[in-house]
Formats: sequence, C-alpha cells, structure tokens
Amino acid sequence: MLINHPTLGPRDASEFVYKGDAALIRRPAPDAPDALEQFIDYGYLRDNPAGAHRELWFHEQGDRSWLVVTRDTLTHEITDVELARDVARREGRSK
Amino acid sequence: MTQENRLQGGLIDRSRTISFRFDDKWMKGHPGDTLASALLANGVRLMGRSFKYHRPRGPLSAGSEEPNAIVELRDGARREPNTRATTAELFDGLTAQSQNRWPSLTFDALSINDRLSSFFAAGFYYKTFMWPAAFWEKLYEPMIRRAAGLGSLSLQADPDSYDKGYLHCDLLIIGAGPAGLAAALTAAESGLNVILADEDSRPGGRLNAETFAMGQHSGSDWAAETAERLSAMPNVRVMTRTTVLGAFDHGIYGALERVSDHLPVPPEGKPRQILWRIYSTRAILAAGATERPIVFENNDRPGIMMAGALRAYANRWAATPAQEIAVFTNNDDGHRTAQDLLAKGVTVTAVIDTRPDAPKGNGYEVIAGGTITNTSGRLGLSKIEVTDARGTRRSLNCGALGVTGGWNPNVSLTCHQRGRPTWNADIHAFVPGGTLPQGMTVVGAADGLFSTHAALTSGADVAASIVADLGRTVTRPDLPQAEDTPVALTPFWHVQGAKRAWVDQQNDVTAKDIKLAHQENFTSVEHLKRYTTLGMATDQGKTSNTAGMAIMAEVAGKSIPEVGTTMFRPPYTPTAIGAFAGRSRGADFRPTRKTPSHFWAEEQGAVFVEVGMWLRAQWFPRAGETHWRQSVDREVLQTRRSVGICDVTTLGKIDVQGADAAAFLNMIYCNAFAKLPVGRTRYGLMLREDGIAMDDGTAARLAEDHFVVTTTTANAVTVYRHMEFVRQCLCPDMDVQLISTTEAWAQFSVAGPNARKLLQKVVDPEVDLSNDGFPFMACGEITVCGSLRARLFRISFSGELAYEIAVPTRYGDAMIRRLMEAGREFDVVPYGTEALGVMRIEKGHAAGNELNGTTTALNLGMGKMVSDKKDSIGAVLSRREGLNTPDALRLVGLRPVDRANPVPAGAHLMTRGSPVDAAHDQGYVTSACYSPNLGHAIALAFLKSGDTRMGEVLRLVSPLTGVEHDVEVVSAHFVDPEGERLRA
Amino acid sequence: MRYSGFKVIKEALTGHRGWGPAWRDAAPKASYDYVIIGGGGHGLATAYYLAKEFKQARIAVLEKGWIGGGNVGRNTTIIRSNYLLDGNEPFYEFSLKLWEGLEQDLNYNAMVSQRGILNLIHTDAQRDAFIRRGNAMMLNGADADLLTTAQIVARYPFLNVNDARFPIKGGLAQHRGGTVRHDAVAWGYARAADQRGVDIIQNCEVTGFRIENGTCLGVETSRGFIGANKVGACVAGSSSRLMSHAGMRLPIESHVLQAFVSEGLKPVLPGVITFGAGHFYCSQSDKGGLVFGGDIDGYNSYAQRGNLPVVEDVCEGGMAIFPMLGRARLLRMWGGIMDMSMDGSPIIDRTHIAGLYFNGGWCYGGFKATPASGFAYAHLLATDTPHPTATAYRFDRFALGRMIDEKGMGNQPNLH
Amino acid sequence: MPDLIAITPLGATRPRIDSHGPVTLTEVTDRALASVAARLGHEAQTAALVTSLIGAPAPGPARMGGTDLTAFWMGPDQWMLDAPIETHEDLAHQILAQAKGATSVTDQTGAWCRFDLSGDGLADVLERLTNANTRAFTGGEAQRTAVEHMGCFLLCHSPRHISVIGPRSSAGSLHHALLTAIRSAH
Repeated sequence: MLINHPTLGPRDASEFVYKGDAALIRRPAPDAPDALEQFIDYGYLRDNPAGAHRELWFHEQGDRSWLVVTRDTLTHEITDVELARDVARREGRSK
Repeated sequence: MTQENRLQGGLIDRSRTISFRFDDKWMKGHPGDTLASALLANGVRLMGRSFKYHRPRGPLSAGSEEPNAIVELRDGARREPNTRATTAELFDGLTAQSQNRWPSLTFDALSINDRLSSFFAAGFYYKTFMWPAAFWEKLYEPMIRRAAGLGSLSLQADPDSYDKGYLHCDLLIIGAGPAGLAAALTAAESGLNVILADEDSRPGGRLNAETFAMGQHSGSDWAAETAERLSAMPNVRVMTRTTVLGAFDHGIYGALERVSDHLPVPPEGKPRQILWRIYSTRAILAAGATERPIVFENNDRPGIMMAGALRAYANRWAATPAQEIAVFTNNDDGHRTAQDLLAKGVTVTAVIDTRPDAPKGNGYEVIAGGTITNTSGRLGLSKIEVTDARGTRRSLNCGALGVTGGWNPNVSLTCHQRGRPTWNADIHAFVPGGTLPQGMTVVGAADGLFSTHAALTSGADVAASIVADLGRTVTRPDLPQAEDTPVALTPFWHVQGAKRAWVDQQNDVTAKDIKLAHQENFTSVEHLKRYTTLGMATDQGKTSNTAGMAIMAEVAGKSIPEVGTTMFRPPYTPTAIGAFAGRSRGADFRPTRKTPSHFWAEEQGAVFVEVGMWLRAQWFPRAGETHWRQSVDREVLQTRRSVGICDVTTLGKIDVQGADAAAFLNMIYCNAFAKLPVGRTRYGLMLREDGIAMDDGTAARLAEDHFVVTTTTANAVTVYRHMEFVRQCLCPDMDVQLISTTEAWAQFSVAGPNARKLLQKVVDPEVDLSNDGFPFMACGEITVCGSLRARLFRISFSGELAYEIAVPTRYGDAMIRRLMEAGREFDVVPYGTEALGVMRIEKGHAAGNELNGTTTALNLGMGKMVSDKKDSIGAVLSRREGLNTPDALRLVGLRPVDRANPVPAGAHLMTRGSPVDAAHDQGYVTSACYSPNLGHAIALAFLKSGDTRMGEVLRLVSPLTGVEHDVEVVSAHFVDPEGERLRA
Repeated sequence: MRYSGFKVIKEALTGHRGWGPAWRDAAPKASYDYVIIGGGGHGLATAYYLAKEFKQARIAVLEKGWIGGGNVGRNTTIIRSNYLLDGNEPFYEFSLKLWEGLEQDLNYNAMVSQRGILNLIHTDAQRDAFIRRGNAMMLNGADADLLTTAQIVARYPFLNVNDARFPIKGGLAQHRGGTVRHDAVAWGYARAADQRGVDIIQNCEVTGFRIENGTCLGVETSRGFIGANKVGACVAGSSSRLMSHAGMRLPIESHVLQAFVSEGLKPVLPGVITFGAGHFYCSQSDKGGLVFGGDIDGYNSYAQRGNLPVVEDVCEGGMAIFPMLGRARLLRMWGGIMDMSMDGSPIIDRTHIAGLYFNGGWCYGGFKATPASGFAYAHLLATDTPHPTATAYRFDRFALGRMIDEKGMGNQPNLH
Repeated sequence: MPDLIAITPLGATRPRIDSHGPVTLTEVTDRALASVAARLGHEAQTAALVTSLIGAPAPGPARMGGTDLTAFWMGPDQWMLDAPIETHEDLAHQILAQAKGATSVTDQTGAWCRFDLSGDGLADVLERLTNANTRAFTGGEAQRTAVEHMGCFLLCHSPRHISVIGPRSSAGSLHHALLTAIRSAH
C-alpha cells in the first residue's frame, strides 16, 4: 500500500506502524463520573466497519508523524490523509 | 544421440552446439533452446510422470503454463525441483533429472496406481483409512506421504544469493508481445517513464512462435528491433526474463527477474534472481492468452500437445515431437498449425476438426465433424482412434497430436484484487471483468483481442489515452501492417463417453472425477477445486480450469459463467522463496546492533547475548574458568566487594524538552514528576492505557524544561512511539519535543563500594562526587578526561553505590578502557548481563520477566505509585475490579527450603499438600539465579496474595524439567533491604 | 451411507454410481429451534454437536456463500494445545482430545495427523517463558516436552544452526500437536450434521435480526425471514458486520492474515515448526506442499488478500532457519479475515439480547479450536450455561479487567 | 580537547574506504550533528535560527540546504544541523546559545554513522536497498526511509554523491549491506 503523506507525498505503508481506529484520539475525561465505563468503551469496543475506516498510522521510518488515514477496508483505497495532530486539535484536544 | 527431430530455420543459434544431460543421457542442443525444445529435437517425448497415477507424460505446452514436463534442474545444493522444461533455457553443461518416478522414468513402479485408478477416484481418501484409528499415523499416512510430492529439495542451504529492489515508473507494461510493444513505443515516444516486463528471454510473445509478417519484416524481427529501439531510450527499462507475479494495492506490482538462471552459476557477487517491487502510476496488462485443450480418452500421452505449442517448437525452436503429426481442433488455429508443420517438412496425417463445416485442407486431410475417441502408445503416442461425423472409427498412426480448443485470455493479474472475469460469448472465454487493480488497463489477447492487428492498435490506443491522462502530449509511432483474422471457433470441450479423459494432467483429475464431485454435491466451483484438486497443481490450472468448468456446467445443467471461476491468486507463476527473502538470511537476517564497548569486549573474550537487535556482553570469562557460573559469580562478588563496570548503553534514552515537559511526564508515568527538582532523577512506571505495566525506567531532570527518560532495552522503540502518540494525538498543544538519543551516548554503570573513588580519577577535578555534592538519585552534566562533556546519574540497579556515566558514543571505547585502567587499583571487573541480572534479583528489582505485559503496578508491589491526584495513561482502567482482587498476584522472593536445591524460572507454585494441577496453581517463578552472596538459589515469583504469605512454605513444581521441592516465601529484597549501600 | 474401505472398493468396481451427496442442499423452513449463522467449521461443528451431544432438533446452518469458504478453508491446518493461561489451556486441550477421536466420530477421514509441533527458543528469557508455558500445559493435563538444540537438529538436520542471526537454544514441543486436512473438517461436520437432520442452507445471507422487546425472534435473510428460538452467530471475520445489525459493537477488529503454500515436494518436514523470532511457521501437507505463514498484515481489512511486505517478512523468516527453502517455489498466497479480539482470546457468550448468542474473536487460532468451539457453543445454546472449559470467554471480561492475554500485548488486536 | 581517542562507527581509528566498479563507499566521521525542534509557538523563530545558521532558507520537507554548515528536514518544525566536527565539536551547545528558549536542541553527533556513495550508477545500487526513488534525485533531497530494516537518511548532494546516514550501532550491518549491493549492481 501507499500512504499519501500530507507533507511527504506517497510513501510505502511498510514505513509506517499501524495502531488502529482514529477514535483512539478521543480519550475520555478521567474525572467524568462514568469515566470507567467510558474508558472501557474507548479501550475495547470498535466499529470495525467494512468500508471507510479512519485509522492511525505512525511514520516510524519517516518523519515520526502520526497520521489519520481514511481507508476502505474492503478495497484498501485511501481517500484522505491528515496529520493526527491537526485532527486532535480540531477535535478539541488543545489544553 | 543426434538431433533427429531438429527442423530447419528457427530462432536458435546453430553456430554453437552445447551439451546437456537428462537423467543419464548426454545430448546436444543450441543456445536459444529450452530444455523441452532440445529434448524434443533429440527425439525425447517422455519427460515426466503425473502426480497420482504416475502416467508417462511429455510437454503439453511451450511456456510457463506447462503441467507435465517438470524436472529437477541442476544437481547438488543448486537442485531445483519442479522446474518447467518448457521455460528452462538451455546452457552448456545443463543437467536435469526426471522426478516422481522410481526406479526410472521409463519403468516406474508406482505406475501400478494407474491400474488401480478406479480405487483412487476423487476424494477417496476422505472415505477410508479410518480403521483402526491408530493405523492412520503408523501405516496409511506414511505410505501416502512417501508417494506424495513431486520433486525433492537438496536439503542443503541454497548457495546462491537473491536481491530485492524497488523501481518507479509512470507506466508498467506487462508482456512484450505485439500489444505490449506497441503500447511501450507509444508511451515511450510520448516521454513517459516506462517499464516493459516479459517473462520470456526474448521479447515478441507469440510473434516468435508464429509465421506472421509485420509489414516488410517477420514478426520476430520486428519484435527484436522494436525492443532494441526501446532499450536505447533513457526513459524505458526493458526487462526480459521478468515475470510480474502479483498486482498489489495502489499500483504496486511484484516482479521476479531471473538474472542468472540461464547461466551455469551466477557471476561472483551477482544474484540468482531479483524480486522487484514496482511502483507504477498506471499499468497495461498485455499478458496474452493461453491455449486450452479439448478433453478426450487418453488425451495425456507424451506427444499430445497444444497445437500452438507445436507451432512454437517448429517455428521458434526448429523442433518437433515427431515426423508424423495429427491435429485435433474446434477452430482455425488447427489448420494454421497444419500449414506451419507442412512448411517445415513435417507430415500432417490429418486435421480432425469438430466442426462439420470445417475449412478444406490445403495439402492435408481434414476430417470434418470428427472427434478423437482414443489413443495408444505406452510411453508415447503411436496411434489415435478417430470417429468421423458418420460415426465410423478409424485408426491413424502419428507420433504427435496437436490439440486446440481455443484460447483463454491471461486474466490472472486482473483478479488479484478480487476482480472477477466475465464470460465473452463471441470468443467463448473469460475476459477481464469486475474491478481491475487500481490503474490497470488490459490490451491485446489478454483482453480477448486475438488478431495481431487488434493487439497493436489496442496497445497503442490505450497507451495514448494514458499519456493524455497523465497530461503529456501523445506521439504516435508508425505501426506495421499485421494479420487481422477473426476468431473462427465452435465451442467443443470434451468428447462424450470418455472413460479416462484428463482435465488437470498434473494432478490427474479426469472428467469422471468432476462428474463424481457433482454427484456428491461438491458443485460450487470452489468445492470442485478443493475436492478434486483441479487446478491446484504447480501450473495452477492454466490449461485445465476452463475445461473443468465447462464439464461441471454440463453435468450441473448450468452455463459456464453460472459455474464461475475460482479466485486467481499471486504469484502468477511459482516463485523461488529465496527471492522473497532477498539478502535477509543467515547472519544478515536482521541488522546487528553493537554497543560502544563491543570491540573492547571482544578483546576481553566476552561471551555475547542477543537482546533485541543488540549484542551485549553476557559475561567475561577469565583463564581457568570452565563454567559460566564461575565467571558470573566472580563478577557479582567483586562488584559488591569493590567495583564493577557494565555497558548500559542499550537502555533507551529519550530527550524530552519543552515548557510542558514535566506535565507530559506526569501524563505518561503513573507516578508524579511535576515536582522533581532539577538535578534529580526519579524511578518511573509507565502503564498502557489498559492499566497494565508497559515499561519502567528513570527520568532525570537536567533543567526545568529538559528531562532524559530511560526505557528498557527491549521497549525503547515502542515507548518512543507511545510517547509520540500521547504528544501528537492526546496532548497536541503541550509544548514538548521528543527525540531518541539512545545511540548518542555511551553509558556505563560504575557500581560498588569503590565506585566513587574510581570515578573521581576520571571526572574533571572541579566535579564534586561527595555524598552531599552528588547524593543518591542526583544527575547532572559534567566534564571528564579533560573537558569532555558527559552526563552523570547516581542511580543503581545493582543496589550498590553506583553511578551511570554517559559520554559521546565515539568516545565510548576510550572511556571503558580509561575506566578499567583507573580501576585497576581496586581490581575493577567488567560485568555482563548475567551478573547484572543476578544483582537485580538479589535486590528484587522487576525487569522484563516481571513486566511481561500482563502484570499491574499492584502485582509488582507498586500499587501505591499509581497517583489518583492527576490524570495519567492507564490510571482509570487499572482500577477495574478484576485487577484488584484480594488474591491478586504479588511479587515475592523465594528461597529453597533445602538450600542445595535450584529454583528454576518458569516453575509453578502449589500450596503444600494440595493436588498438583492447574486448578490449585498459586503462581509462578519469573526470575531465578544462584546468589553468590547468599550461597544458594533465589528467585522472584508472582504469588496469589503473596504480600500476606511471607514465611509460608510452598511446593515448587516444574514437571517439564522434573523439579519438585519446597520453597519459602521471603521478601524480594535479598541483599541490603534497607538500601544503605546505594546511599553510602 | 457409511464410508469405509470396503465401500470404496465396492464402488470402484461398480463405477462409483452409489455415492450420494455428502450433504443435502436444504431449502430454508419458516422456523427452527436453532439457527446457526455461518457455515464454517465452527458453525457446522456447533450444529453437529447440538444434534449429537445435546439431542436437539430443528437446526439450520445458514451460509452466505459455500460451506467451508471462510477461514476453515484458508488456514494453515495446525492443531495444538500449547497455551499458557488457565482461561485457554483447558479449552484447547479439550479441543485436541476431540480432534483425536474426530474421524471415527464423523466417519470422515480429515487426516488428523499428530506429527508434533515445535516452538524454537532463542534466548534464556524465552526459555523461562516456555518452561512456564510447558508446565502450565502439563498441569492442565496436556503433553509438553522441552528439547535441546541437539535433539532438534537430529530431527531437523537442515535447520540453520551455523550462521543463524538468532541461534537456536532449544525448543518446546507438543508431540500431540499436528495438522488436519482443513476442508475435510468442514465437509465431515457438514455430512455428519446433515445425517442427523441439520439443514445446511448455502447462498443464504443474513441481512438482519428480528428483535422485539429485547428478544431475538429470528433472522432476515437473502432468502426471506427465518424464525428461531435461539440464534447463534458464528461468522469469525464478519462478526462486527453481522452483530452491527443487532446494534452491537464488539471488542474485535477484522484483520487479514496471509498464508502460503509451496509446490509439491517429497517429504522433508515431519511436524510443525514455529520460529517466533522470525515470524514464521511451517508444516508439510500430505500432498507435499510446504504450508507456511507468519504475522497478520496488521491493518483492519475485509479484503481476503494482503500485501508484499508481509510476504517478504515471512519468507525472510523461512530462509533464516531453512536456508534450503531458497530453491523451493511459492505456489500460492492467499488471505483470510481474522476476528482479532482485544486480548487475543475468543468469546463464546450470550448477548444482552435474549435468544441471540455469539461465538467469535478467534484471531488466527480458530481452526485448532473448531471441535471444542462447536461443542462449547452447542453446550451454551442448549443449556444456557457455559461449557466448563469455556467459562472465561465472556463479553464482560474486558469491563471487569479479566483479560486472557497470552502474549501480553494489551488492547491492540494487531499485536496478538 | 579531551585526552580520549574517538573511534569510528566501524571500530577503527581511521575511516573505511571501499571502491568497486564505478562506486566509492566512504565512511564519514568528521561531521557533528545536532537536532533542533521548535518550541510550541516558536516555529518561525526556529526556522529563522536554522536559516541564519546555514546561511540559506531552512529546508522544506525531505530537503537539505546550506553549504559548509548544512541542515536537513527531519519532521514538522524539526531539522538536523550538520557541521564540520573540528570547528563544531560541540555543535549542540553552540546552537543552544543562540536558541533563546525558542528551540529545543539535542546533540546527535554520536547517534549516527554516515557512509558516502560517490561515482556513477548510484541509483542502481540504492534501488536494491530502499524504496526511495533515488533515480529521480537531482540534488538537495533528504529522505528518511528504511535500508535493509535500518532507519536511515538519504542525503543527495548530487546524483554522483549521496550520503546514507544510519544508526551508529548498526554501522557494520549497514556497511555490509551497502557493499553487497554495490557488488551486486556493478
């Protein structure tokens, strides 16, 4: 596979390390009253869709950026790639 | 032997004659021959035996689709089993052995299977060999295994080397026949970066096998000139002997280049083959088509071949399997074959054409509406029985028979991403369909366009449109005039009433087997394949699948497209496993990481051990020491008595800087770091988000905004990755920067009562090492050996007064020598990972064996470290009830009740008197060693509610290693429990 | 019709006219007591044991394609019970015992072949871990044997011990481990279940569940609604897709695992060898093909195919220990969809919906588990209590922190 | 100067040089390295610092720049500075003095080994080692990728001069891989 790195262009997926669903960016607040339930869901339950999947890849043999890649799990077609840091900021993880 | 069946002309180099051996016979051939063409020229038709019935077999084809003529090529360590004689290029001194026969090819004892064939019908083995049960492994299976298999491996290491490589192009063209060449010319002259790959040694595809004219030239001349022209262009890479074996995601193709297979041995330093990963923007599949047979009684005798193969042998290799040849056809190719053979002076006995309206023969007899209903000849064809349209039977003498049932486009690569071919009723064949691999277009015969003219124009047109798509201007080359004969074919799959008619010749699948599969409800095409093994042989069914589908369709009363096809899988042709491995084998399987003191340690005769990719000194044997324990005990005792030195460079080091560095560490460690003063170091425990211990180490605060974090050797990479995840994905706006500095610093642990005295001699005078000036857990940047910048940490894994000193890596070698020299007056010893392990067990420090990915802070006796005052990774999930039960495992120490006994790691613990089984398991030993300080074995273990069981005597059991005795639960701190030594 | 050597001979002499279908192609009825979704090994085994061991009737197996077309037909055929943890080992040992009697039980020769499995050891720490594992196996009544390098080389003289990057320092063997002809397992269970009246319905895809006030009444399929008292999902890699129709999210990711087979070769490998440090394992089939594999590709996928990096990684591992493999040819590569769970261990449990049961999360260990999985699932379906060897395979183990994590990799499926 | 003698990554006192066919492989040990990373909100200052240090614009993604003191891009707002060791033995601290709290600086001199390929047909060698499209290199590229399982930087000074910078501890493996590929390709 080729991942179209937002700053470096297409790079072989073998340079990257896969983590999983990009929902892992949405870490629950530890002080919420139902924090434990939220963390169990966050830690263990996955949509695992057959189709478009937003997922985290780390460019270990490259610029060490974490990326959010939108990839079809049926065809492996990649339709979007973003820097995970930008996504995290957009999802309100700025302190 | 003379080349009795060598014809005139051909594309072989008659100026040179070369020798080769098949079984025990030496024969002659010419450069340009394949093993098969040379054998045929020498009058040899019998080249192999089939898999199940050991039927005598000769070549069916002239290419990589060959099911029958497979041999063991070369001898000794270079022996290659199952090599197709039809693609093996002849070289001087080539040797080949026939395979899957005993004692000899002409007399094969196991051909008895053929007589018993009715007992060996499809799937018979699922129905028997079940009684008595014990006999399966003792008798039946060994028997079957001995009979099974084809060629044999040499059992020696492959002496040749393999390369891997990576190529990039705008356009990959697969196949250098007329379509591929036309496409390449168009794309190349339009300025695209082109790779043209063909599995053959000679570009041209069928042009080399036919007598077609290309304008004024012969087809083969035009192909050769065109390929030369292309090779001369800087933007083109023509790769012959290169098979594109798979279409992978996003325009990536795998290709195998056979660099040296046509040579006796590869040149010095050169690979046998190269596996290329080709990154292409677009690809054109011009892989041509494969001829398919008609199935009839005893259609597998040596001499019975595809008609197109007969033309290829005659026209390209000037070879023929016999001087009298008949042809069996359902289309006009049969007649083209007859004409080509006649032109070469071969007698054509007859053309049996299944079509009642067959064309008239031109110098040969045509039996219109006829079929072949039997053949004879034990080791090679001698007669065929023909039944004509009126049902009259007659027998014809011939040494060979050309068979053609039409052509199947080579769609394999179009299906590697699960595209499914569709049925084309005009040419009665499957053509590319469904979703093709991204960027792929199909041209020429591979797309069902069978005339040379159509191949040229489709190749050129598709290339032109790709050029335009990629935003270049199209330059169209001049293409020659070429034949444009339409396909004239009436489907005819198999002759009715046959008793033994072969569909898959290598696996011995007959028409009857297919009918039996249907009778037993294995009607799905995948069931058919798996039950009968149709198409699962080394030829992957290239010549057999369609006929199989057709017969199944007939018995199931379906159409062929309704039956469908099985999935095509890479590789396109079987590929040497060595090529996929490339240079990553033996000692080069993975890189080796060496510590800064490695070369010095080698001088000391150190014994090394693998730790991840690192080689670390395990111990340093001295003269007279005969057992490793002697060396390790000495290193431990001397370190605790005076001073020892250990290279600890392999521990991961991560530089953490930024205004939020402390807040960041608070996040990744379960314990608090915010208030750690500058110039101090603290032990830290990292949890995974699931609350399980991930790694431990220290963080040294060199400045308000600068920490150095250490990780275990094994986890350096994963911890760094994890920290980047937290930084970029969870805390994107923390001001923190990370970078690994593991290799930037050579770090040595100097441990023992005399550590300070020793170091004092190395650090620059102004450095104050006194207990007040540099207390336990202090850290700082200092200078050594005359202004060399260094880092000093007063941390201790051994439990002794200890420092870790770090200098720039290039000085690591000099530093260890300097430290050893300075320590001579204290009898300093270097110690390795074994002694390190002994000392940490004596101190009860957890390490990899304890942080095994399933243990929590609580298990490790650090439950209180998990702060609930702050957020940190893993804190919340570490509070789950199952991880905090009263009987949770706790880290304890063990010592044998009888001090003479060992305490092996991996042993389990039982309550005394309880049954010894899993249900009563109390825990297990994680780390164990002999403590030279205590004079007996000690161990660390995880024990249920271990914290409340001090002093209890347990049963230690290791049935695997035959150990069982009593051990006593003690504190894990075996030596200096108060920690006075390390604060001294 | 019983299969036997005599029957084979009789049919051979009478033109094989007497062989009937191995199983009927049944048409769906309006309702059943039990509907098993998934005609793979586990689903067919479940139906078989429901009928045979638990004397249940009115059972249907629904298969969206052709039976045995999933992982039971695309795995590397290994059976073993060399597990470490108490939640797993008794279950897999139960499975191995069922394998040992399977062929007589099914009257079908699945070529269960206990030629042994060997895990190579390369470091002292690894040896400690394997000794702990071997002891756990023996304490659970399984067999285990710690071999020295010399013993291993005696059995496998062609192993690379001269210039190995990771020298072989011994191995943990389970002599009762081995291989089974994978397709035959599906066909054998199908035939035996069919003979006990189970309806096997191919080309019948489940498109939804009919759920009313918390109870599952049956399934919507491509061939219409089929009512059921109890519905058992058993679809491995498709688990998340299927259960999403019931509004469930699972602790599972679907990943592609590639497997490989070489051309047919005369026998060289007696048993199964696992080279952990090189991500490679290999056995040789009765037909002579070397069957081998390694790690999963490592990204979520429902495409039954992988990519080159893993192919190369696996072959590198192979060449590292078997340098003779260089000139053997890889014949075919393929991929299967693995239902990778969050702790690497399976789930056999009720769901929060009455009448709806789940079996999945087998990662790439599903094949060896086939008999026990079917048996334990049948036990759960028939009695509503977990089988004694499968009590730990619960949904709520993640919420409770009772993970069964053999490899200690945590909640990241692609690391298991 | 310290009274210690540094050794080369390959373990000698003098750099190793190998020649085969048109290609020369040289172990380079006379460079000092330091990485700089922008503090949050100080990206511009850090780029400016790099610019002033190398006397050329701070190189963009996968690029290098400068002449004597050079820099190459490592990641977002992160560069590696590369200078002659005899004048910049202590490069990191020299930069730190100018960083003014806007930039994190880390000494990297010891962390890497460097092998320079010079001559003709370098792409023929490198295409057997990495997936980088080195045939398209014209000069100024700085690509981080894997070479035979080792994480490396490829710096293209010109198509006839390319540096491979890899982990120092693996210098032996990297040198062996490069040499084998040179012999295989030429």
